[in-house]
Amino acid sequence: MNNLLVVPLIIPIITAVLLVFLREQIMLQRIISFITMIFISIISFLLLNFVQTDGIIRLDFGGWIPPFGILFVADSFSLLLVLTANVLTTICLLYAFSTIGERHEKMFFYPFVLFLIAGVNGSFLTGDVFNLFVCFEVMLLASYVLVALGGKKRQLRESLKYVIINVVASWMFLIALAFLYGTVKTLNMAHIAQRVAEVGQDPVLTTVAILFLIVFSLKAGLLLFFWLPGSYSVPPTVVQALFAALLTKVGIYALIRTFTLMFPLNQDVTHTIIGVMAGITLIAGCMGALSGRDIYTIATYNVIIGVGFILIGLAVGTESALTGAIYYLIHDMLAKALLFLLVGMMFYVSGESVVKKMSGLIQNYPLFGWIYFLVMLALAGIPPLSGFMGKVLIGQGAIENGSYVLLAIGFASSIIVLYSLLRIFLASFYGETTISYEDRKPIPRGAYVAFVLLALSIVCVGVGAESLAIYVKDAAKTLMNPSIYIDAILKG
Amino acid sequence: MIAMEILEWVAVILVLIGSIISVISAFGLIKLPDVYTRSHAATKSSTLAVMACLLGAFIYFWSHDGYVSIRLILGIIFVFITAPVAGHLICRAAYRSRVPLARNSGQDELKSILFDGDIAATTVQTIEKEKSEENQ
Amino acid sequence: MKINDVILRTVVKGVVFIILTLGVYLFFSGHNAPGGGFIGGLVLGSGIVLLYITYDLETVHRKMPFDFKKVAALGVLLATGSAIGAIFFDAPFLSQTDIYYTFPILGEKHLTTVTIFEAGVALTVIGTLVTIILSISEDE
Amino acid sequence: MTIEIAIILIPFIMAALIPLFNRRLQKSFIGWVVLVIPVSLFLILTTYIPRIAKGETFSHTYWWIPSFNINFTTYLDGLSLIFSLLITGVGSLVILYSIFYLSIKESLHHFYCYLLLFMGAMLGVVFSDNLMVLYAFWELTSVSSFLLIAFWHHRKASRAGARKSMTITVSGGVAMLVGFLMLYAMSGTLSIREIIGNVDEISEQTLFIPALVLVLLGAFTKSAQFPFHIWLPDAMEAPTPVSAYLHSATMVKAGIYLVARFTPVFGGEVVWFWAVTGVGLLTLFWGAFNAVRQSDLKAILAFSTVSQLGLIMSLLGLGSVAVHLGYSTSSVIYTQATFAALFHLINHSTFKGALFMMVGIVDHEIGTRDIRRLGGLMSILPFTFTIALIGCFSMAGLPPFNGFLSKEMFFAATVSITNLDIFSIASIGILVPVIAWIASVFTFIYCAIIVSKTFLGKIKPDILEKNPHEAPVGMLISPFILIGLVIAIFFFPNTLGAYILKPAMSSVYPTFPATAEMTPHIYAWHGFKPELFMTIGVILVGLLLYRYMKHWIKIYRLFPQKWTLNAIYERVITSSENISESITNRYMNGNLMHYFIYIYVSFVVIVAGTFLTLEAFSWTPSLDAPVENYELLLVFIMIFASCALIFAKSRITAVLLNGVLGYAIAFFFVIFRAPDLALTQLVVESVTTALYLICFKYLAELKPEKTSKRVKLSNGIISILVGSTVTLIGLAVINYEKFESISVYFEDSYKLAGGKNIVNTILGDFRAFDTMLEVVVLLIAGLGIYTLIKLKAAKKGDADT
Amino acid sequence: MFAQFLLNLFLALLWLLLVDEPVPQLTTFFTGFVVGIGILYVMHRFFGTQFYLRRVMKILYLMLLFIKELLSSSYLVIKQVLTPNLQITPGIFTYKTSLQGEWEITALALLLTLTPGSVVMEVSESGDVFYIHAMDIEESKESIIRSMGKFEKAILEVTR
Amino acid sequence: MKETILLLALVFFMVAIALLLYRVIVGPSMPDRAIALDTIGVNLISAIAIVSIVLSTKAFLEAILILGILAFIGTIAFSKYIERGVIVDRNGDS
Amino acid sequence: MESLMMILIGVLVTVGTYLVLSRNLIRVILGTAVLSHAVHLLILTMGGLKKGAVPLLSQSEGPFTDALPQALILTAIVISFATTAFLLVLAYRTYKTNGSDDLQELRGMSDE
Ligand code: NA
Ligand code: NA
Repeated sequence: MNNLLVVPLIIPIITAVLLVFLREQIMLQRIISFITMIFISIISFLLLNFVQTDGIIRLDFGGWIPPFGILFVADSFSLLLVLTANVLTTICLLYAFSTIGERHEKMFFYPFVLFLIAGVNGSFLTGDVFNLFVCFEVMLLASYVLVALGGKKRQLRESLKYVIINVVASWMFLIALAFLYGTVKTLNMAHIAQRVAEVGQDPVLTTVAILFLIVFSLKAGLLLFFWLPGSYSVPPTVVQALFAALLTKVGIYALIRTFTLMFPLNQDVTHTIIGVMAGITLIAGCMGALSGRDIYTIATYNVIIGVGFILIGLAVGTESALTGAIYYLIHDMLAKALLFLLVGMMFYVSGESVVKKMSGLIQNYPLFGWIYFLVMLALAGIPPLSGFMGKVLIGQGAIENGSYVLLAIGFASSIIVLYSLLRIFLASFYGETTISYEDRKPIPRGAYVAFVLLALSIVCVGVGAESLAIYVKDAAKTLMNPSIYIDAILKG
Repeated sequence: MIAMEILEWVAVILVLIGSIISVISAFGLIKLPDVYTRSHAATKSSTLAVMACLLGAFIYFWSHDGYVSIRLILGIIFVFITAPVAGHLICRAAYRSRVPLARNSGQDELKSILFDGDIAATTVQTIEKEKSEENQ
Repeated sequence: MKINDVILRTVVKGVVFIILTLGVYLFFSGHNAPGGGFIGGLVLGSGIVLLYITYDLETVHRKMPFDFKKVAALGVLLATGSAIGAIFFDAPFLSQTDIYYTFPILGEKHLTTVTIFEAGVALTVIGTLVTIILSISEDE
Repeated sequence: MTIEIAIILIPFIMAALIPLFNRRLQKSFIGWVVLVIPVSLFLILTTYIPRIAKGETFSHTYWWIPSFNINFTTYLDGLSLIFSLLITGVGSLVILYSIFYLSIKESLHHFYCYLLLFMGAMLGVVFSDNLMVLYAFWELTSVSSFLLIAFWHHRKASRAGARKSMTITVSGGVAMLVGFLMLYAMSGTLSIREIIGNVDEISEQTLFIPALVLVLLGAFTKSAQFPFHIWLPDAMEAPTPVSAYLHSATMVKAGIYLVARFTPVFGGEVVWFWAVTGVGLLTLFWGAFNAVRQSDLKAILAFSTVSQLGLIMSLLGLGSVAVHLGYSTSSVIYTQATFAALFHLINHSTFKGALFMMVGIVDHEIGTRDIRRLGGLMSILPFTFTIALIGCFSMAGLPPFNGFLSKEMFFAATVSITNLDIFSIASIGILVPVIAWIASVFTFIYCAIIVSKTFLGKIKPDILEKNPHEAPVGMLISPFILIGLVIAIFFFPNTLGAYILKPAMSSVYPTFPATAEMTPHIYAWHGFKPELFMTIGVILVGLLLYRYMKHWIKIYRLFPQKWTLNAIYERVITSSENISESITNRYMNGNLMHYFIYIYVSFVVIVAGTFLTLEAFSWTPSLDAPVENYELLLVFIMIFASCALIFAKSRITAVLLNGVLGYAIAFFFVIFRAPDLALTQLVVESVTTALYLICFKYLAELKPEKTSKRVKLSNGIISILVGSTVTLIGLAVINYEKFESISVYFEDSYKLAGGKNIVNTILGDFRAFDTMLEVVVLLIAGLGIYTLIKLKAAKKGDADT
Repeated sequence: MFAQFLLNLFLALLWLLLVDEPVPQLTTFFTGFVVGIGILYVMHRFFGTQFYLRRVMKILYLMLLFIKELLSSSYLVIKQVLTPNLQITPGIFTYKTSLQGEWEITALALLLTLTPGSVVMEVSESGDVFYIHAMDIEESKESIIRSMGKFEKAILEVTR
Repeated sequence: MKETILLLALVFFMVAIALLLYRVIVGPSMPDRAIALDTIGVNLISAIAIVSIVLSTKAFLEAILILGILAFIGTIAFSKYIERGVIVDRNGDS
Repeated sequence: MESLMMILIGVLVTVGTYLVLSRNLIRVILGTAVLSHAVHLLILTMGGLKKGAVPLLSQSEGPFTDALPQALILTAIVISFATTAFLLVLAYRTYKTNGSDDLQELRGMSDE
């Protein structure tokens, strides 16, 4: 059964490679990639439930016992994210089928998406820091290709910046890894945690931890988000959605793992810095969202706001805050994917990205408009949609911990989120339309299916928060008690 | 035993000679007036230097460990074959990209053949390229 | 005057054999000496690239009509396939096995699944390296 | 499923059904179908009246998110009942009115859907015992209000009004949520009743006052209290039935509900007293004062609503004193303010609802609401005039209408509060009746304006041209029912008091014995008390001022247009957008160099900052391995080559120098006993160099950097800082020898994995997974490059999204 | 020529089979090879061609020639480098060879390049004219051309 | 003694490399640089051979051969680049 | 030796960073190359230098130098190669479509 753990990584890879041979058969590519995603979604769901009964599952690759080999570790936290990532990628694929176009499809679009998801799943599941780096690179390389897919002028320019910054970020990751190895002489996360605990996270180790903070902040868009707005607004819509949903989340995942499992012992320093960074990120994100005059800018800065908000949960660090952070992560992945799909569709139907140049879309596309409205409310944390539970729990944690400044910034940000998205709704969806119903550019059915499915998932995550609660609570419990994780890896 | 000792010393001396030749040829690359003459230094003396060293190493491993390294022999042969090719190619490239001969050069029987026909067409272009690539 | 590459081409013809042999040697010697799939693949790839440099795209493509993208993909399939094989024997993913088998003429040989894995690695390296060089060189 | 939950759910279910059956339903029919809902709900709710009057309460819990204590706990007591009756009662009348008011051409299904959504949400607010559920419904009322205000969204003003109301009320809601979370942190429960039960423990905690303030923010924004009232006049862009319903009778009273509901929790606090009373009075005055200058009938009513909400709010503030004093025979008197608040709440809904409907009729029939263009309508719209007259009289506090009763009680309460000697009332308490009186004068004036400017005087000729006539009967039914109530309540106030208000009082004062005389008998005439003189004063001064309005109206010009709250709000929004934009554009300028500067500076500040602050640096060079001369030379060569790289003027030189570095590193790999590395590095370096050369065909030659000396210098400093950070940390780390490396394990590679090359065994076996993935990375890069080159942007009509 | 070599290999293999060891040894194979050489030398006139090892000897000679040229030319370069006031006149001259075929031309070019003071810069399109850069054209042109003949002969010995 | 001489030889090679580096940086022409880099590669071969002797290991002998190959390929590539601006021709006509 | 290497690494990082901060695309890419050189050396240094024999069991009895960093660097080298290759192609494609290799000109304000 443990071998199931590698499925979310290996099956997309193998499928992707097979699709390389099926380059010309587009229909077949679609079917195979879709089935693959459904399959790994089911597997991740099964795994998530196994974890509830059997506890943390691990898979020692090649049978090499930790800490010597590489292993995949699945706890509720990682599996929740894997599941969410896979489900939303499945839905995004539906959108892609009807929008991405044959040119892209013949240029290995599906393989790249599958590689991306493989890298993402690997990053969530791995229990080895260096392997995390490698998984990151799988994900990043796929993202490099996807972000430049299409080769438009502006796209290439922004992709270039994205790639260069990420190359430097990966370099910093290696620097951090080098220092980590230089100090604790091991790469297994649980083993690192054990060794760090043994010497009590002395100043040198804390410095190393801070290095990792910088590294993952670059990936997560925490404070160092400069690469994000440009690169998230240029690729094809479905890629934007995947980026918004997945890439920063992997960084956030890594941050949470690092500072709950490996370096949890000097929170005065580390969590304070994270808190300050999260606060600044939120403020900057809010300013960006306020400043935006086009839909892409507004949407991308909302991604940054989301990052800041989730990391308040980490900075606060209490169990309820972490529970909230996990809830919010799941919400943010789904809602941001939907938001970007919608924004891309707005551009598609109107040929415009400036808010003021669009008007009255809701008259021609009522369902489209209402789904936008829904996701807007969800992102603002309006109950009973998906954003609410996470927001409340993070707020609760912040109060327990006395982090009132973060609380204030975080909750104020949700108003800015609402305000900025509302502006789009009022200016672009509401108002008079100049195009008659007959002349409108039809929205492909596949896109609608994706919208509806994601919208449903947002509602379900919000209304059905209780059914997620056992998983999320278990995840938070494991994060709060690293010994559970360590024991599962190193004892037995 | 003594034979081995002597062989080892031979090896070491070969290495030392190689290194000295190498320094001299490197010095030649500094001193000689143009790229063509410098290529003489590079393709000949340096090759000799490396061959001496590799031979030294070969002898050393042979005497010290009784190990006959085919790789070293292959290496020697390889360098030996390729060094002149490299010299030839670089000189040709230099000439075709119009790197001038040293000022005190004598006859040049290639110039008329190579550049007469298309001088008008290519000179300007090449010279510009030259300028931009080599303004150090 | 047209460039006459006779010297280069003649020498390269000989040299490529040395390089390719070395590449294969490095590939096989990896488990006990420096080398392995990566370096073997890189050296083999470099050999092919040398051919491309010395000749030209069309000529080499006529003589080696592979789609190197597919070579690379095949390599990944081989590597992942050898890794996944273990699953069917109820061993953890990526478990490698090895046996000592006595062949009729060659004598006792050490056979391991790692070799398949490394072959995959080597193929990928070759495929990718050549794909990259070719794609760029073919660009308008 | 109990009835209470059904009451909440039915409107939602219906709201969901309307869009589904929209096509099957005749448009003229839809309103009638919808009307069934509030009417039946109202009827069901009336059946509760007797039982609740007896002191019963009804509570049921439905699990929603029990893991986090968030559950649907419905709680129906006197307070909820008042509000739910208002919601369903006024709701019925408004829907009935809308059936005639709204043209069949409008998108009625949207309208009724939103309206039902609102009704359900509002019922949810007043029925919820759980704070989070309450919050959920609270925000839903804002959302449905937004949708209704923007109902005519093709109008710019509608959209602006909707945005403003949404922004302000949701912000308040968020503040309230934080307040709720603080209450939860203090009490450990989300149930309002349990919190009320534990007030004593909570009130000592430091978060108590912040929670109080935050909850009040929610209430004030929702109930349009100064200075948050600015959204309400703009919300008048909604269809008039909506204004009547949401923005005067129900939604804006949610804040009142909240304050009443939380009086048992916070009521004892001086902050609460002054905040609620003060803001209420200020709002009362400011609303009335501003209503006078409006020329749009709806705007007058909007400000009037603001003002009346302030009145109710201030009454609740005054009544909270009783909570502070605790139960005693002398303190009971102060509960009368709360009683008056609840009473006026109902009264206001009746007369203000009627007035809005009146304005709707005028607008509907005449086509304008501008009093400057109206006049003399009395003869054309006699029934409407009746509604206006009665409504305005009641609002102005004249008998024989219900407004008179509650206004009198209000005056009484303001006067009696001045007797208290707590909360520094003794010093400034006198202001309370003074402000109340002044505000009432203005109330009188705008009431007079509504009646006279619309219905009295001469008819403007352009109106006559349109040949207007009285509204259809259907439109008159609802306002007449309300007017009827205005009069009925005046004559039978104590029935209302006994059955409706009394149980609500015990919700506000749960600790007070129910037997106490918290439900005073309401008399229309109670002798020559100060309040009577105040009323008479209001009428006299009001008439006088109305008569000479031309002379003093100039005072409004003293308030410069630039400094109105609205202008300030707009300016704050615009300037925060502009400042955000200029700041964001300044640093997010697309210049990669700047991004890198931010990143590197953060890197240095955070990492080196931590490193130095924690004093993590240490260095013991004696532990180092020895250095040979040639190694030193090689290091110098590398340093030299790398520095030369910076100054390289041609790209080939630069690439060659990079190659030199790569080769030198390969040589270091040799020196440091890493054969596989050396091999790989050599090949990769050469291939990379070849790649550079191949790509140079498509790239330009290096140009000299056009950056200024200053930039170069600062870049240089940053680079040196980054480099030294790495070096310093590295020096500290190389001597960190607390653990043995796990690689000792790999030295058994032959036994474990059958390979004698340890590095290769790690790559092929121990860490084969890395290798497998890195092969994937290579493949992605290869395919990616292929894609990048082959897939070029389509020329035009590129349909990809 | 090549047939002789194959035959030699065959003889060695035959030897290996004849000896019939439990595990075949490389040394046995070599012994067989040497035996084969002997047999072939005796028999080579029956083939009507040269004894193939003679060709090998020629190749060895050519290689020695290469090495000698390398040594002497290096000596010359070193001398020139170490001469304080260098007085040389470099230049380019042509040389027409009688050799044909890519291997012959390549070998000659390589030899020439290793010759003291000369580098082959171009080969004409037809492949028979060399353009040679001489370090000191006045002094060494003649000697270069003289040694060219020697080289051509040595190469021909091997190839034909 | 032997080791000292070997280390001395290494120092010599480093000096040679340093001199060649000067040529790489100063040029003046591209072929000059290419020759210098090629020669650096060749000198590194020697240096690796010496280090192998000093460390008494055979592990780096492959590196020697490979470096030889690479220096050769590199030089070809450079000279083609200098001569034609392209490293891999599209077809035989060019 | 370790300290010396740390200083060298520091210099390489400085140079790499300085180049990354350039306006010219090629310089930036070369900067990343120098940075990756530096980090490879760093990883090796972190494993300790000259602490044992070449990690080949066939050549020595041990103690061996730390083999794990070597394996890590190998992976890192390959990944960095893949990235650099992609980056180079992306760079020239950008140059060709945008007509500039100056990152300040590639800010992207003018044409939107
Ligand atoms: Na990288
Ligand atoms: Na590199």
